[in-house]
Amino acid sequence: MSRIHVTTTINNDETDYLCETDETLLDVLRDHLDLTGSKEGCGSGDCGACTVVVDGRLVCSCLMLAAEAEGRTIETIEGMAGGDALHPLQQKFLEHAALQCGICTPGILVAAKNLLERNPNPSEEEVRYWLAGNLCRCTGYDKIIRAVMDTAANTRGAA
Amino acid sequence: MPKDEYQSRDFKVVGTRPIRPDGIDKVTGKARYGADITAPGMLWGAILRSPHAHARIRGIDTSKARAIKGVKAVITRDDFTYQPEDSDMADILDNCMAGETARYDGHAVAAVAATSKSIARAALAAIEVDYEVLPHVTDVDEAMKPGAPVIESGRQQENVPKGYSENVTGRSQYGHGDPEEGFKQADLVIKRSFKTAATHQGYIEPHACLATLGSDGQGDLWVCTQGHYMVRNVCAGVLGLDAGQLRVTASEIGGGFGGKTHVWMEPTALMLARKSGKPVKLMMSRDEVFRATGPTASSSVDVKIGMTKDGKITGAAATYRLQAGAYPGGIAFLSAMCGFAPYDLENVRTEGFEVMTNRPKAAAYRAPGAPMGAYPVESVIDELCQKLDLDPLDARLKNAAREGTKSSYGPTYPAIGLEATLKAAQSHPHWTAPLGPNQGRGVACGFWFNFGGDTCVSLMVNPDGTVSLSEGNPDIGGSRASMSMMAAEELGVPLDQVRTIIADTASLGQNEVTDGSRVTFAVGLATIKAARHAVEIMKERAAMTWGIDPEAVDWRDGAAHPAGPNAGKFPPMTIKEIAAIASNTGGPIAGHHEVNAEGAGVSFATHMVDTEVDPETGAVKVLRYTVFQDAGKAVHPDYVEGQFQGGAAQGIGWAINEEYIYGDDGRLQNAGFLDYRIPVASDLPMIEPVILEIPNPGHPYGVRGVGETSIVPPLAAIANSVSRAAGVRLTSLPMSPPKVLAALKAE
Amino acid sequence: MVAVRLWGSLAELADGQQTVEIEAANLRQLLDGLVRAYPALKPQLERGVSVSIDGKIYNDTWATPISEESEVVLLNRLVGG
Amino acid sequence: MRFETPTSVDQAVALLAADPEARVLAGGTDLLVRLRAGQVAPSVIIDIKRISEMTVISQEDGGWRIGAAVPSAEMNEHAALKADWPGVVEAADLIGSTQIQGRATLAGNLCNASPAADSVPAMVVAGALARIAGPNGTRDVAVQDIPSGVGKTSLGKGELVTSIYLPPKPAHSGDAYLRFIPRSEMDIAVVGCGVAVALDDQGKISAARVALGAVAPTVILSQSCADTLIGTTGDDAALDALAAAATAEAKPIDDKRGTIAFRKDVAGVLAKRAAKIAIARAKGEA
Repeated sequence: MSRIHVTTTINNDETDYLCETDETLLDVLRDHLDLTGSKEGCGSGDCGACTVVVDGRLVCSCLMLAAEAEGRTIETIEGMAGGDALHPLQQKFLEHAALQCGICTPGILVAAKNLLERNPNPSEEEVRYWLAGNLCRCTGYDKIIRAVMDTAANTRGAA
Repeated sequence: MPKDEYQSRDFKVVGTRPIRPDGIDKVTGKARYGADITAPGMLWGAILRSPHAHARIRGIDTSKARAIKGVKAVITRDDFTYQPEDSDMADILDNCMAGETARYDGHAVAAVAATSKSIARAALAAIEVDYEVLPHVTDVDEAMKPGAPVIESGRQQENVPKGYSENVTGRSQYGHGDPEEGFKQADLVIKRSFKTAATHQGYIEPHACLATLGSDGQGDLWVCTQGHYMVRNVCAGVLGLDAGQLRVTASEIGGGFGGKTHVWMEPTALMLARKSGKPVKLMMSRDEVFRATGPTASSSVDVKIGMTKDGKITGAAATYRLQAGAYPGGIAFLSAMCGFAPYDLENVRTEGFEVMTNRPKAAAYRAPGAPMGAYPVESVIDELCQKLDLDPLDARLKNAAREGTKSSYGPTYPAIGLEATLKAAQSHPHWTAPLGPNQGRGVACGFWFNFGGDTCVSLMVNPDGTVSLSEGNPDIGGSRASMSMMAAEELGVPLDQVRTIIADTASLGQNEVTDGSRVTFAVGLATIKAARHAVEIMKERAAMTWGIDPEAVDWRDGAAHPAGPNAGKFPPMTIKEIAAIASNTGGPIAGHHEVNAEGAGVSFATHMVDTEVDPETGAVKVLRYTVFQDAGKAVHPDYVEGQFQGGAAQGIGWAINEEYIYGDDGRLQNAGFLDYRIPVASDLPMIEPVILEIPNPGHPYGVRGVGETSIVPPLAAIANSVSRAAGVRLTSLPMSPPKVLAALKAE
Repeated sequence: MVAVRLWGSLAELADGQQTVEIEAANLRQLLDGLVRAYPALKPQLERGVSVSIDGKIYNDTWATPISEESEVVLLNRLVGG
Repeated sequence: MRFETPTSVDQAVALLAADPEARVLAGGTDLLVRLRAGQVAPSVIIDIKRISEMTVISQEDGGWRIGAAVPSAEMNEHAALKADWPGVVEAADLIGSTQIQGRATLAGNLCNASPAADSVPAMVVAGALARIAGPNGTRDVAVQDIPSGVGKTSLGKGELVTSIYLPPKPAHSGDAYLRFIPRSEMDIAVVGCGVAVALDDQGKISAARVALGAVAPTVILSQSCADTLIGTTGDDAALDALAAAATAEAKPIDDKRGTIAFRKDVAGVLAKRAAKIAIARAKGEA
């Protein structure tokens, strides 16, 4: 079986890979590119642990074929911090203890960052609905929502 | 007073809210979970599972699978040539790989290892299994009846009376006094039957491991588990290996809640690795997690409670029937012990039946047995309060267990915190906040034991005076932070001078799994004692340097001090200074402690919740939620709050939407997060945690376990809230919209 | 002698006695004494029990001291999540 | 399994016509789940997202043409489209999570032919047309005629939906779609209901369309429901009649997501609630 050659940009780096047709973007990120920060919680788009950004939009990477990524721009959790400087959301998640086991955390951070880029002043309800596709079983979401709201307030205050 | 008894003190580190040490790795995606590592030459494993609820396996033809290029091993039960003598081990083996019969939809029947995931999938599809489908039973009440399909004969314990199916494997009874006499003294007696559905722990990380195993019996296993020592011991016991030859390393763990206190597939990974001679990575899909790893039991319960007009419970009785899945075991005895545990009762009897069915082997789930123990009891108490026009908090306070109460399961309580949670609930603004139309407020109490168990901790003082702490319990919700805090507290050093790691099974002695809310209590206790051990050594080193008696040295603020004027005048020696000359004073400095930490303190909680019921659709919305729980001492309050909130959220799911749904064919119909509906962010309100601290007399800092109690009250608290909002008593969980609407229309 | 309280289905196997008296100064002596006096309890004791001694629960530690005044209650072996 | 990325409709049609086992990939939110579950094993996957005309929303004859590869999120961000057909946009916005919204398409939702597809009742009451390209050229078909059964469509060999056309919004009209799910998000509709109405100069309902989802193998466009509204002001009596008609029209099954009795009841409740919103919108009140 001949594999498909894909050229793409991941976290600002030009990247290319070979993939089978039936491999998902998540398979390639995790198994071929060692970007294991995106997690597989369900494989059916129901948990959000594999959330990445493709051309500016949130996507479950388990529901996108790797072959579809040709020419696209992809952002994963690994690209969120700038060197040793955490993104404000990452910092707030630590300060608010917004994670327990941490398996859902990468997907939630990627999704929350995308929200704040679109809506710097979300209501609690908007945050909750935006993140409804990111399951967390440990926290009851309370501290996660607070961390996102606090990041938004801080960012507005700094602007 | 022995040093491990509680002593009141002013804390410097304990009780603060520092950032967790594993935090940066977890917010940047670097943390390595079960599925996140690879090995050179690694193969991909996959498991074939029975599509039938109950079937005899007449034969398995693997020849076509073996012929596929890239397939390096195909195994069935025949490859497991070692037959464990211990019946628990034999059951685990049979559950990992079916023997004569497949006992439930999802039961493993064969496995492969191949050079890619897609080849492994193709190989599974090429395996031909000849099944003879057998009659099945998935409902607990049906399974108990004589004549029900029997899952396995000969497993009934001596304590089961005649007249039940052999599926009933065990029975236990608790209580004291005479409930029938008690009912006679009551002004009102209510008897009701309840049902709860099986619910899954729902951890977001599916099971995953990476195994190697040589023909010499030496192996390594990387696995997400709540207890890597347990995994080692079970894998060795199931495969006939020497435990010492198998090293197990715990990955970061993506949730467990009890579901990762068991072995579901690791022996299969090891067997594939041995047969193929290569490392094998084996991961479950979400579908496999639901079908083949234990949900908790479903239950069927009868409760009868009598109460006087002024709210005194005079008699109480309950019968719990819990289905344990396809193997003996079960947790009905825990329901029977926990149901009435919050109350001081003269007449109480409970009975629990353990029942086998054609469902996956039931697993522990956060305070196993206690939620379905409390739900029927707390529901009937609420109904009694409604009918007798009593305040439900007052009535509970009137009957509340306190120090000196003989508990419903036998022992007399030491200092406990139930009253404190009830009083905190009464004085909280939530209790008196106004309610709108179609809204109701429910309260309920809950109890859990908390455990200790085998624990080892090693604490090394490094040459620069920093501290490395090794413990053996996977960190599921911030325990490395708590251990570092307790070590820093005890040593008197800044928190950033301590780093805690989870050691593998070859690096530290046996540790009980991360369960029973034991870690902060037991590992914390061992950490404190290991630190005290290191302090003793450092005092000796300082004494040697000063030329005085070690008894004349005090330890405070991270330094040795002469104990008093008679000890001599020496400037304090800090941990750094002592560490720097350790080679000159006798060698490296390390403290350690190994203990079976028994005597954990029980804990109680009271939950309060407001819901609104849509009278036209039966939909339930949770509006406000407050948790009042005794933590003994909150070492890291953020993570104590997190346990309160997380337990409440899981309880909300259990109460409203989560359930295992089986078809008439005995197959699981909702093996995915789409139709197994755990709460999403937009389903929940903020969950307010109120931490109470009634010190556990058996821990130096007063710590009690906090992880499990929080899932005990929600089922009843929400049922009570919904029943009050809807004006009709709901007696079956989950209270999904069709059930609520049907109840409303029946009214 | 130590008074040991049994749970219901165990009592049935101990000639119907809710409470039995055993000569014991620690947990091991208690468990051994129970089996000697009431052989029918053996299967359950082998499957495992927890023992509450003065309100604290013990699973294993043989040397745990027990006095004649101690409140001793046998419980099913506890498990957690 | 091959992967093809045609850049024109003709290429896509040729690929599709050449291979009976070919599958069209738009957002992939259904196809990838089926692939993984082993329910489908196509010989070739045809990704239509590189066909530029399929990726745009454009105005056409006073209405809107929505390319088959346009994700729901883009519709939701399109203020003019949303102003004309808020019910359709809201229905599309209900499909799955934010992540799914970034991929899922109207055409995909339609061609997946699930009885519970959220956008379909909304499109049906809007009078939407599906444009179909095939070996014999192009044709326009009413949306309700595309699903022919559970998981089945009326599309012929080599045919695919290239766009959805929403007609010009009539004067004084409004549409709405509501669904019932057990959670607040992330569920498949247990019942769905779309309502579109137009008012005459006196404020009476002059035209109405009511469609029910998830209560039959395919969407139900109910004339009897519409008749309860036409000629009324949408008063309580009319709405109660609508609810009763919707309950009567629903022909659901018992399954893991709901019972027959529940679905029939809730069909009535949703019809009433959706009609209220549609009428308010027609009056310019919402």
